[in-house]
Amino acid sequence: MQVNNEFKPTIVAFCCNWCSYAGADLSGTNRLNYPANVKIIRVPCSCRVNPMFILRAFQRGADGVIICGCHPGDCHYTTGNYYARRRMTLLFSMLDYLGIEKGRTRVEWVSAAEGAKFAATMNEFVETVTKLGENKRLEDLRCKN
Amino acid sequence: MKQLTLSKLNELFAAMAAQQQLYIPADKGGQAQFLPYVDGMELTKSLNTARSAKDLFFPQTEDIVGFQVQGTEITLEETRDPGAPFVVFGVRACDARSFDILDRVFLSDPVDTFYETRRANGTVVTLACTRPEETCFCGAFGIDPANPGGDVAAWMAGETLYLNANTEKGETLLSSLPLLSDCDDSAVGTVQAEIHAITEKLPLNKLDLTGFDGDHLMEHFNNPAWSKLSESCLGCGTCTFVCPTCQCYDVRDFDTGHGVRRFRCWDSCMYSDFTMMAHGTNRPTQKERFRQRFMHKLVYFPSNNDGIYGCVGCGRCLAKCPISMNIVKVAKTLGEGTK
Amino acid sequence: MQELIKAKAIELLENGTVDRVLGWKAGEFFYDLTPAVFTSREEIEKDFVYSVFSGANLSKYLVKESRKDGKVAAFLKPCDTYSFNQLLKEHRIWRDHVHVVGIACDGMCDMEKIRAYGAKGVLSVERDGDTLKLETLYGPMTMNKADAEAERCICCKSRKLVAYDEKIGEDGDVIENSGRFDMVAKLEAMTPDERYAFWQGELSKCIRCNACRDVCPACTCEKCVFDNPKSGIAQKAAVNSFEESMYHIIRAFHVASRCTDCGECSRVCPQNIPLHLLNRKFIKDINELYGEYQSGADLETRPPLMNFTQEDCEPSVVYERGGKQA
Amino acid sequence: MQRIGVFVCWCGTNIAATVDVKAVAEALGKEPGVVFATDYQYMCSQAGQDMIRDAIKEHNLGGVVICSCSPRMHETTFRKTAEKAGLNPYMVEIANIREQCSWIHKDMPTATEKAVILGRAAIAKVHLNAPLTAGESPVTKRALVIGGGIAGIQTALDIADAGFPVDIVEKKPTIGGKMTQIDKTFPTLDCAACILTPKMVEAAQNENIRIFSYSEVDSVKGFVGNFHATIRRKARYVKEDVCTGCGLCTEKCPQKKVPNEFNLGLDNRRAIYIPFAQAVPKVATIDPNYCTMLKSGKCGVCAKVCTAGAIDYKQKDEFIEEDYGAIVVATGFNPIKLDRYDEYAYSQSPDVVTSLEFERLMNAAGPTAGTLLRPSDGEHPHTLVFVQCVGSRETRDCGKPYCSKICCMYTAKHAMLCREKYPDTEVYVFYIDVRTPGKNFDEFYRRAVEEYGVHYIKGMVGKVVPENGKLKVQASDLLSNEQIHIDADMVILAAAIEPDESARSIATMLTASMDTNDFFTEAHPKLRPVESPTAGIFLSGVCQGPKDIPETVAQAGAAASKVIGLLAKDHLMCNPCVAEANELMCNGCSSCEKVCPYGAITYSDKEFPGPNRTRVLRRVASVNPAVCQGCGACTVACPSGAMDLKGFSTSQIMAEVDAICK
Repeated sequence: MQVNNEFKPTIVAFCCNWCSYAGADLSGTNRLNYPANVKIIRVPCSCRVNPMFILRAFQRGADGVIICGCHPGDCHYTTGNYYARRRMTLLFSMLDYLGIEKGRTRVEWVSAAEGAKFAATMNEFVETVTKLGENKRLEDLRCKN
Repeated sequence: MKQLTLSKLNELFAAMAAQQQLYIPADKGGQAQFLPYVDGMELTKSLNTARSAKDLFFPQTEDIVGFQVQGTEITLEETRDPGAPFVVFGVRACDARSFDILDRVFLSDPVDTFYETRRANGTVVTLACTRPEETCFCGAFGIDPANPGGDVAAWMAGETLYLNANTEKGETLLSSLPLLSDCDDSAVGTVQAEIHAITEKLPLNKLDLTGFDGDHLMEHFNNPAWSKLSESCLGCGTCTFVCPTCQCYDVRDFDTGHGVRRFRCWDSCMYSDFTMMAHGTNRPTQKERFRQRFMHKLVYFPSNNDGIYGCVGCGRCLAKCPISMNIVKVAKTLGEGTK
Repeated sequence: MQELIKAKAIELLENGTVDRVLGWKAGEFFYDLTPAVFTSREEIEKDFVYSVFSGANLSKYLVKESRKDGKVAAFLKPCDTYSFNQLLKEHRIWRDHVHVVGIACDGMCDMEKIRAYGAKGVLSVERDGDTLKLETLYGPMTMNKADAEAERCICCKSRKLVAYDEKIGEDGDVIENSGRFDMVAKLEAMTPDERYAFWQGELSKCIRCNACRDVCPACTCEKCVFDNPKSGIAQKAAVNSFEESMYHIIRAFHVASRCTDCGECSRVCPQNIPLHLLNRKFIKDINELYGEYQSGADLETRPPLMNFTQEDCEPSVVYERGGKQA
Repeated sequence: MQRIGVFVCWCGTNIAATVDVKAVAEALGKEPGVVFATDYQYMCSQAGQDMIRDAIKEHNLGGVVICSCSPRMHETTFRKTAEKAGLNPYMVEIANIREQCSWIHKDMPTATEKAVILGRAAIAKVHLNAPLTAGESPVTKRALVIGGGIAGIQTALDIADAGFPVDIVEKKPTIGGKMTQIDKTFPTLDCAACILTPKMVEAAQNENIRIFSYSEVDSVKGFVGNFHATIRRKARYVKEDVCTGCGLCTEKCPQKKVPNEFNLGLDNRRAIYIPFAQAVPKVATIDPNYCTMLKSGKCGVCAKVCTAGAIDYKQKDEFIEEDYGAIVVATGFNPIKLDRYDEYAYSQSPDVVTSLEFERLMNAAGPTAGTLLRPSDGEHPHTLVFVQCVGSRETRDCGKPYCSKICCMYTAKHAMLCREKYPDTEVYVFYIDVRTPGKNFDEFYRRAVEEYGVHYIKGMVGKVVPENGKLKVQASDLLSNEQIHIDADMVILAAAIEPDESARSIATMLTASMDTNDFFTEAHPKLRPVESPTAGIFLSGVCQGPKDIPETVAQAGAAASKVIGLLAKDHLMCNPCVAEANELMCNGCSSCEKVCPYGAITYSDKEFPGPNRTRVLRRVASVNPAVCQGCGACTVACPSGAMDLKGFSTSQIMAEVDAICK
């Protein structure tokens, strides 16, 4: 597969307020770099992430969507990320089943203390999605310029 | 009258397609549908397409206009597809009639220019039905499947295709196709007789429509049978969307992020949010919605359109309704009431 | 069988057990039966039909029917009883207003399959054991019932009645190895490109008539997100391939772990899209990842998407399992 | 459409150095609905806040977007600013252009472009914000303290002193915790028992304090101000209110071979026992694992000798239900198990002991009555080797990555006490570093070295081998870079400390978060160190992180003052960002209820207007806004979208998605 060096994917990261958003803040505090194409949306908990949001992001031009939450067992709301884990597992499996590239969606557990992991995860994810290229299979041409 | 041996059908298609866009009914995904012709594409063996030929003149969705938004600046954008001449081959008599009905709606004042453009661009080549299905009842509306109309009418008899131009547009098309040869219409007459022999046997073809007119409007409207007829209706849009004559649409805006695409898309009077207004809907239950659809086809439309019914008897809704409720059952039940 | 059922319906009406009977009503042909409510012996004797074309799942009608005064008798086939249970679990049916008569079923026929078999202008059919004798406009023909059976019946998951007040005929058992996931597995084994091509081909046929949703016993929302302009995803038409995918993914997700696999969605699809393959994918994944689960089998077990264990697999399992890579 | 004001903060150079703030303000000023956009050096300063306030009034703003640092930092600040200007505080959105932009990007055009997009997302969201009003919930004026060590006791005493009832739940038969086992405390060397036991008695006698000893918290439901706990009082087979604590039973019990946990198994106790003389409550407890009567029904000696008739072999666990406004976790710690540190021969030789065991061997109330004797043969030891950081600061899996904080000081104490009491001993301490940050700590350590002649050797002990009654210690001296061999009589291991094993299940019960080491996390590491992120849960003592006694007591007092502050209120403002069910769309399917972790959703049958002027009865969900914590699990479980989350509504999040992706 050819890697287009010019291609800068649009990445939407849903981060739970309590762990991952704080982890993202920490990676900022520690000046740990990750690509600017990652934009974070703060949600109270990973379980707030509706599959609709993910599809919506792809429709509007996202090339990758990542959901970050507290580590299983550490959810601020005790159980939220357990539900998110099942929902996202099934959703991702369905997307794969429809032939949509697996690499475009991801779930990662990032605690408030894992600034380094947040940055590393984003770097890795951006790399994966860059390799996959532009999202074509879930695009909505109306939303392109 | 022109003729062509059927073995050369694909040559004919290729010749047509060379001049303009050609659509033929072909099989895809397990069903027949009108598809843009590509080399080697086979004409379907099915009697009719799953969706009607209406799609080619009144597509399910089409952009009307666009707005570009930049900051607080809004600019208007023309999104209209100028269109190009095209031929649709293999339209059945029922669908051909449906264009008359759609014309009455879209070409009367105010004229729907999107539809008008497509009608002007399109040449309709019809095809007589050699093997009607049990669900066919076009005869009830005075349609003759052996005499399918259109710009050009076509018949298949044995190994030969016969074509006859009915309009100037049809004449132009046929005369531009040198591989057709002239012939007389005796073979067509035989085929027509064969078709009529079958239509005689069609169980629904003699559907009695007496009393379905403006004079009995309130009688039908207030018929208590509507409750029973509509009780198991799911409120889906299957009948509407496979119907060649349903012409209701909704105008919607799609926010693209950079602006707005204003488009129209088919709507169904069976939907609970059909013609929703500020106060809600004036057809609060499925009974009213169901009644609307059939009253429109069988009573309102003919009473406003010289007795032409809003149904062509193609039988698609009979085959496709998830609960097998359909216009024939409705007409029969209501008809009993007026007798 | 039909006679027993009709007799039962009349009996229940006349002895005052119920006020109404939900069943299938005869149509113009032998196959176009319409779900209907019967209130008198005359109606039942004249129009009630139970045949291999009584495929429509009546359980969803009970959402509305059970809310009316009095009691309604419903004739439910084994797979319908799963839907019925699931609706009870979700508090959609008022149980004490319903008298369920479970009826045995040995597989329903699908008119589309008979037509696809080559029968044109079919006027009548007669069942003789395992064969069907057809009378058509173009002469008589015979076919095996098996060839006319609906897709969902060929790989029937269960012939067991899981909910009933009384039953007619002997129901069967849950069918292990029904083969209902074979096609899903076949798709899983394809490359992503092949799968994408398959689904684009199928989903592009969608005309967004909503029949799959409107017939689905798991879709009983007061207002569907796709009809609600405030949801942000409401559309009246599948404008492009994104909208088609969106609609079907979200719909399948909404019924995931609630869908009983009754197959109505595929039965009613006017475009013959194999929608059950979406639902079955979720069911297969749930079975494989979270343990066997059949929704509607009972009233107690928590649906897997409303449940979890601390040891659940991570979503990354998707990257590791199934399917060839491109 | 709202009238929106955008305020871009420079944060000094923190933002302005990598983001062109003027360009951001200019670009966002052109967004639909934005009527005012500006930038300023420090938006959070008084002058910055005044600027926001004035702009809200002057431009009649309906929504405010602040592009600044993380909302976790100043969201509350800016909400208050808006409120002061008469705007609903929830009409404020923050675009995080510092932590998530200027600090991670180096290139100005890139960072500026991203800042504009983040600003747009916030603008898109604020367009859909609705004014939210916090509801109120009443406060139950009673506190629960889980754990009865010095942390729990001090917290309880302070809360009780303020006039609020408080319950202590202690899983052991007596309160007092680890401090009861300690001999002397550093750096003052005063006797632990002498300062602790009066507090224990004070707690027992305080009218506002109830002590549930030998009890555990079974379940906790509810939320801040309104917790409902079930406390399991384990059967001790002795009627607590009848037993006089005379101790006769503990002398007569024929089952003598029970390892005495109070002395860490260094001696034995009876099957019926009082942990130690100053136990509170001073009541006997039967150990069901050893009591012959309970196991085989034959014996009954204790019942015969008890003149008060306090023995009840048929006692069952008792459950107490109580409401609380606040809960303090004071679950304390334990030294780690040393079974994975076999190089120190802990399991091979009784003369290798942990520091806590050493405390017991030095303690007048201990197994040796305060005389230091080798556990193996009861001989007086001459050479003692102390090993520090056993399991602490350990990068391997078997230990703990953190510093246990107290070991340096107590080892100095042990070494010093040893040398003081037994000048004939040689005392070696192996250390990685000696950490003595604390008042009088370094002086104390220096005294040990300089005045008491303790040999401090920088280096780790590699191996301890029991041989011919001696412990051969092989170590290295990192300063002189030499291998050292010492024949020791005793080796004392400064084992790392870890949170009590009950902490995790308690955290789950309380929905309080923990770090990877099972220490409870605080709401803010610097600014809210005694509160858990879960409202109404407070942290006291080592359960939050290693600390010594004065720090524990200080934190206990701090936690108590937070509890008092909470209980002093009659009502609490609830989080207004809670779920809400749209009754018109709800179909009553119970999906949301099944995933709600707080039981905040209930159902009722309600009549609604139906078509054609009919009335229809429908089952619909409703959310108790005081119980809902706003996680949003229900919003996804709900297929119809009837359930939405205020402040993070579906339309708001989608608007953000749109703004980011376009």
